[in-house]
Amino acid sequence: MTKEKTSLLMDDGRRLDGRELHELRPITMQSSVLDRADGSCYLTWGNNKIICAVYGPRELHPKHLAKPDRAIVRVEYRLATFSVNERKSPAPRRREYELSKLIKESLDAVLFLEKFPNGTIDVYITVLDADGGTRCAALTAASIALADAGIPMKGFITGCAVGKVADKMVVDLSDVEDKDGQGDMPVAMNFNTGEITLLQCDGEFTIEEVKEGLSLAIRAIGDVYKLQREAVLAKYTQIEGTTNDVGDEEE
Amino acid sequence: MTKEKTSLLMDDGRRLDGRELHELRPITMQSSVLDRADGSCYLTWGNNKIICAVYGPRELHPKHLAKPDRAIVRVEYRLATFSVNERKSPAPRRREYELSKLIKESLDAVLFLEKFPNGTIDVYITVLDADGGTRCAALTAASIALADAGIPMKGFITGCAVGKVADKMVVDLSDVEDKDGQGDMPVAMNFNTGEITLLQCDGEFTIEEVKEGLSLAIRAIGDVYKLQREAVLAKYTQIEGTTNDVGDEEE
Amino acid sequence: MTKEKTSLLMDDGRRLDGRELHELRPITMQSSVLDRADGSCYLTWGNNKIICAVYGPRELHPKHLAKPDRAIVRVEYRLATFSVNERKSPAPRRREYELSKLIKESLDAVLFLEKFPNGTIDVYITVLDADGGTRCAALTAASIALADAGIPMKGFITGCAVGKVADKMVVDLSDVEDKDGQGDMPVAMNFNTGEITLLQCDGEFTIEEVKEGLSLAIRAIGDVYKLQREAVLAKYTQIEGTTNDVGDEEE
Amino acid sequence: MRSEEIVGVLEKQYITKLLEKGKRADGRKFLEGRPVQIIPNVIKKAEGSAMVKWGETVILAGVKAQLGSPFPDTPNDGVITVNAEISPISSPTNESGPPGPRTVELARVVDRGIRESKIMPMKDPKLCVIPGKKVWIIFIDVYILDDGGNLIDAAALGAMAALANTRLRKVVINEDLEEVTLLEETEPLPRNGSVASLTFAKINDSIFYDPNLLEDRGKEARFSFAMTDKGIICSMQKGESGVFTEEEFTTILDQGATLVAPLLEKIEECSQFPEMNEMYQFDF
Amino acid sequence: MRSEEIVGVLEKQYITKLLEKGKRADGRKFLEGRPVQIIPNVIKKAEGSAMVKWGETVILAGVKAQLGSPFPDTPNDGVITVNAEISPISSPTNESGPPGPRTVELARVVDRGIRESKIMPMKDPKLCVIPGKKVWIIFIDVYILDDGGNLIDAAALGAMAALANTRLRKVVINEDLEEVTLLEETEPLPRNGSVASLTFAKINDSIFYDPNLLEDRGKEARFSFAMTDKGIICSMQKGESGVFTEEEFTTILDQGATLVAPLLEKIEECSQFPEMNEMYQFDF
Amino acid sequence: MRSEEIVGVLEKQYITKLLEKGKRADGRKFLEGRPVQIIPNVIKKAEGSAMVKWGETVILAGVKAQLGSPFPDTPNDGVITVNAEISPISSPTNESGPPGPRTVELARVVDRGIRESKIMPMKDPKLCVIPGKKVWIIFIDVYILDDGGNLIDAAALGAMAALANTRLRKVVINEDLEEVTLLEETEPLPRNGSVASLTFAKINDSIFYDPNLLEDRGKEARFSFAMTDKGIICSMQKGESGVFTEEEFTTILDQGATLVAPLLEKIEECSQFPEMNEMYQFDF
Repeated sequence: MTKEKTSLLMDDGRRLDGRELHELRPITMQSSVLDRADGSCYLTWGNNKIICAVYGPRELHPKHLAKPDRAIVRVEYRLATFSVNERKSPAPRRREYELSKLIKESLDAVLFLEKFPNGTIDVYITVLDADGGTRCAALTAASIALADAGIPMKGFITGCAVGKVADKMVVDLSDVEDKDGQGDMPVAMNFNTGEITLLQCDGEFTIEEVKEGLSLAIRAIGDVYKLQREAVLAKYTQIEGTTNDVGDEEE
Repeated sequence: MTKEKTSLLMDDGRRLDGRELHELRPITMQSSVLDRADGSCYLTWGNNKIICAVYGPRELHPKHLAKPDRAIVRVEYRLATFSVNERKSPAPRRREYELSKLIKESLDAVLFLEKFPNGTIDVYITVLDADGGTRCAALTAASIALADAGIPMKGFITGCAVGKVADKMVVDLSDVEDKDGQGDMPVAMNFNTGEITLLQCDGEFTIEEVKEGLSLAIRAIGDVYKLQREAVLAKYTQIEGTTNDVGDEEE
Repeated sequence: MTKEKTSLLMDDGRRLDGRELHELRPITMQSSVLDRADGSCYLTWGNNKIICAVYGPRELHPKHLAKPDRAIVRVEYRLATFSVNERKSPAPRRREYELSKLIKESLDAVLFLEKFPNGTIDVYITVLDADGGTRCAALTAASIALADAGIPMKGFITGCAVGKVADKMVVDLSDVEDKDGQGDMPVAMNFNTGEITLLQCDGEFTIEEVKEGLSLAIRAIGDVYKLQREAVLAKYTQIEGTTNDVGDEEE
Repeated sequence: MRSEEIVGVLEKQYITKLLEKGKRADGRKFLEGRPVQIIPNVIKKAEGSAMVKWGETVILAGVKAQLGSPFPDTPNDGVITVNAEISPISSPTNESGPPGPRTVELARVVDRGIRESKIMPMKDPKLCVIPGKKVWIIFIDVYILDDGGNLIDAAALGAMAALANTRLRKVVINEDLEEVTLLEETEPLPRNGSVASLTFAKINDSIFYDPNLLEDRGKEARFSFAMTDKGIICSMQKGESGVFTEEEFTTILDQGATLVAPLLEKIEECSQFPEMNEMYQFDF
Repeated sequence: MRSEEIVGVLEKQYITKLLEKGKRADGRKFLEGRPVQIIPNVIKKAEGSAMVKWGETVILAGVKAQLGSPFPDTPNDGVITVNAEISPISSPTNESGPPGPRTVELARVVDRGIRESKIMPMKDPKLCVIPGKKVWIIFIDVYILDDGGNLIDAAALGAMAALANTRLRKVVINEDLEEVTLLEETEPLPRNGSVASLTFAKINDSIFYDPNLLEDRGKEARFSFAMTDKGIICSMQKGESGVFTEEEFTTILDQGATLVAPLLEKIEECSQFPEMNEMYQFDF
Repeated sequence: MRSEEIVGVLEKQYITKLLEKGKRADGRKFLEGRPVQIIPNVIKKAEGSAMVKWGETVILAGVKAQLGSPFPDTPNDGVITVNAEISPISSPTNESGPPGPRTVELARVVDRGIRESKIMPMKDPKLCVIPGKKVWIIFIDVYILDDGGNLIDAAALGAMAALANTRLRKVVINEDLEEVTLLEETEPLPRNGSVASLTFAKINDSIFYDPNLLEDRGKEARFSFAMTDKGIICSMQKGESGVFTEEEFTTILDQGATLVAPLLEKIEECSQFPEMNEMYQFDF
């Protein structure tokens, strides 16, 4: 235990990849990367690489699954077979089913589903390369893809994990920190409203550490949110430049 | 073989658990043990523990499976993963499919299915702890749960296995007697009418032994049937005591 | 490699089973071998034994799969568990899915599907004993079974594989030649029109060898086609003999 | 040849009427079986095989053997497993896909008949090659090719006949007692005796042997049992939603010895003709 | 007893109205849990077991253990795995079949609560018998028998209670250090401390502990966390489409220590009564 | 970006009309392929990888390697296996779930192209580490990310390019010749040459190379073949319900050498740039 705690921080107090305790990894986001999907996003977050496609709102088949008063959201979060250390079988595992459910529930919170009775909004996420924090990155990418598809939203869902390493709360765990550290705590929220849509943890935390982690996560999410806004605005700016027919209805 | 034959009977001619050759194990039956189910039964039979829930008659989905002239009966007999010596995988095995089919066919024989066109009666049985004779115990419990759900029946199905141990026909095999003995013969019937709805065997029997076994089984079933009637009447008596509004329409 | 090349040909230039390079194995075909199926064929080809049943045109369920302007063709090509060297699991493997798709596409080419809107023609093929060239044999049998079912066709699909053994192009590879040889090239076609409906290969061929193989295959297919016609005509002749009510509308 | 129809109400009434008069639609007596033909050893790639034509029913059984580990709770026993496939080839109403309850029951009834008869000496060194480590796994697969009624008896007969002509490769146990070498030479699968299945159906109050397809679909109840050449009953299975009385069962059982004899005889004939045979060349 | 109905709009309005007045439909206070009973050691064939009646919810947890190979990346650790089944027995709306997302989440939340609490000393020689070769695989299976709301806390309590009375067979390691012999004698599963789960639901702006069935179906959001006897939070799970604020989470977490104490006490009681008990004999 | 529509009758008529005039909808000549870009080594967790943008089609191929047992019938050979996923990400009409016939065919055609080309020296000690006991299992997984037509050629190119930059960890064989130790250091996967796939489509009587999405959906027949750098044809696959004549096939095959050259060149470039690359940063 002692060995673990110290080995993940260097003598200068920095993390193994050179980051400060509260420093995010580099993040890039690109929307409209796919021609066939209604909306899409390619996001890199450290060594994570995530692609997300959105279809809809569209008619739901089979029809008996449809809701007469609103659209449903279907989410598939998958790990590519080669995205992890040991090759994963192509069949989804329990972890992928659980995260698909949690991502779906988070997205539910910002979608105007009642505007699309009997419809479905389908969100397909594939983690192409995994390096810790994939569910938060996936949610961040999914929001951009939903915006890219022109689906009206109350706000974006933005995620960022915090965790505990060498008895310290740190921001945005890498794969190694997640595996060898003392705990992982993914958080996702609508940053503008302060509504938290996802909160999990595993590991060992005191109540005070959880509170500190939550506060750190919210601050980091604020930073990620800025990038997210830029990525979506970039597309509109580009379109404006080309078509000259859109105003600034986007906040 | 000789070793087996003798080792299952003690010097005084009794069986390893102290029973006489034709003696049943202790049986308890309790109906209405579940709040959500329309009818239910918890039954113990030696070390067997079985729970059964009944739903219906209710509408059948998908509708193309429904019969316009009668209800169908669907039965799921399952072994809990921890009910057997080696942990069973949660996915049902061939044995569970076969017994579900046979239990369904037995129950068909006493239900007024034509009273509920397009409907389904669903019987879910889980063996929580298994100790030989589970299919007979399951049928016995299912009849009580069906009565508990208020579903009209021509009679009860009551089961009891017999078998061959040390060249003798004995009643109600335990798990050990089933495994190390010479043969198992489960029987189930509507005791009042003498209609036999289930008869199987595996092992080695002469025709005379089968006939003797059948006769022994019917006698034992008579004893189990008495307990079954009491269990169902107990509920009615209880209701009478509380609500005072039911006559003695039950047999 | 050198060892392989020579060991599959004997000193007299013949193949291990005594055949000449361009010689087919013995083939027998028998239609109407099954009572329940609308059409059927039992075909032996060397040690291959194949049975095929055809049902239809019949209504397709579930209906949303039906095409309003034509029938669809469904093909299941399966290997019996005991038809191969190592016992095959009963669940179909990827090879069986691929060949089912290719056989279906070949049959599509000769069926008047637009005559049977909303319908389905179901072709079930089981390889009971496998000895190389099963897909070609299966297509040959399926055509006879379709004719046996009275389904109107533009022509027959007839198949025959060629391959490369000891640097020579040979006709109709056996299992051993397929496994230890240098390449396999299955071909199927409507011989009368020259339309090739199936062409695959694996192994190592020069372009000239492929061309030579194609030419050899077409010649061999011509021979198989004669047998196929006879097998179908045999049935009609038989019927004529018995019922005396059919003319010679069959070519 | 035309499309198969499910036995409808009218057809069942017709059969029932006949049975009340003591007659069967195909003219058989109540205890009369249909003609049965076995063609042994028809599959070259199988270690043993048999095609059975039982009335209008056609089945094909094949045996494959491979060396493997014994089950942990029976380390000194070879392994046998029976699998059935009611192929969509056999009838317009039989669908493809994973085995349904009917197929599972068929496989398990055939399996129990053979397993419980003890005719396969599982502890024989020919089956249990290195105790606890290497045993023969015997796969018996039965394909229903034409569903003409009474699948259980036909499948059981095919499985037994396939075993009767099965040959295993001889093995040499390596010095370390851990591995074995397979030789090309084969020897017959060891076997002590034989077993066959007898199935009765009940419609209204008529009970008869060997239901054909119409009778099979119209039946209210079914009773099958397997009997060995020693007259031992090693498996019974009552099926379907109808019922039998105690007397009906005992009456049926008393027919066993007479009816099983010709079937057991046919099986023994099979083991005498191990050369490769041709199927689908026979006619009644 | 009558058929279960899905909580409709009216029912949800009713609950919501009450909650706005600070009341719950069953009269409980917002931080009041329902009565909880544990009956330990009820399954003879299991190495450990417990039935939990938590309000109207009934669950049964059983532990089976078998020797097997460790995972390649943790060769010196025993293995633990939690599986859940929301049985169709438990409610008319719960269907049978492969586990759906709700069942998977339940199993994984219970699994993480136990695994991350580190109360199971996986490297203990009693669990890791021969490092790299033979370790105990501990299967915890939880069956939901009556779905009366708050399945997570009930399932987590049952799983923990079953572990508390689990006994493993003693083993002797053979001379070659490759194989082990199982003895008949048993000893308790090693364990360092205990853990329990606490679940809160949110409807409108009301947050309350231990939702009953109506509250469970009407809830907009759920928050569960697992706390050990050392006051450590080892697992959290926010669920459903509703949201919480940061303040709401911290307020909930501050209730943890008080609410978890009686649950942990009950678990310890279980480990003191290892003789076989009878289930379904209790009443509140 | 808007929802994809299935090519309708009108669209097919439009394409057909153009083809009759010798023109293609995107202005290409009949034997002209679309622009192709390969970005090698994009996945850090993979042993080798490549993203391919082929016209509007985007695929990602990754290679994972693990030590395992060889197949019993090829004890001295490493193992290679190709798997494909036509992800629902790639098109509104591609559904998730177990692989359908189209996906299975794609995977098997790519697999055969590589396997039969013999460019992977399976018996090389670098792949067959301890004959009969430990060999490298090479998994090639291809994900279709954007379905813009001609998936076979794009997938085959990605698979080959991923192999070209794959590096395996070096191994040390332990003294007992039974186990191996993996080192951190890596070395290139052994490889003898290269192979690429060429696909032609047929609409009416027009045959053309590299169908785009509209042409792919409107095509009546498809013919793909794989050709090595030695000019050897190692795999052919005719697909769909349309037909070809013998002459059409020979005409197509004669185009092989010319068309395959630029693809093989691109693959070799990939193996020269093993450092990690960034995908989705390119534009035509």
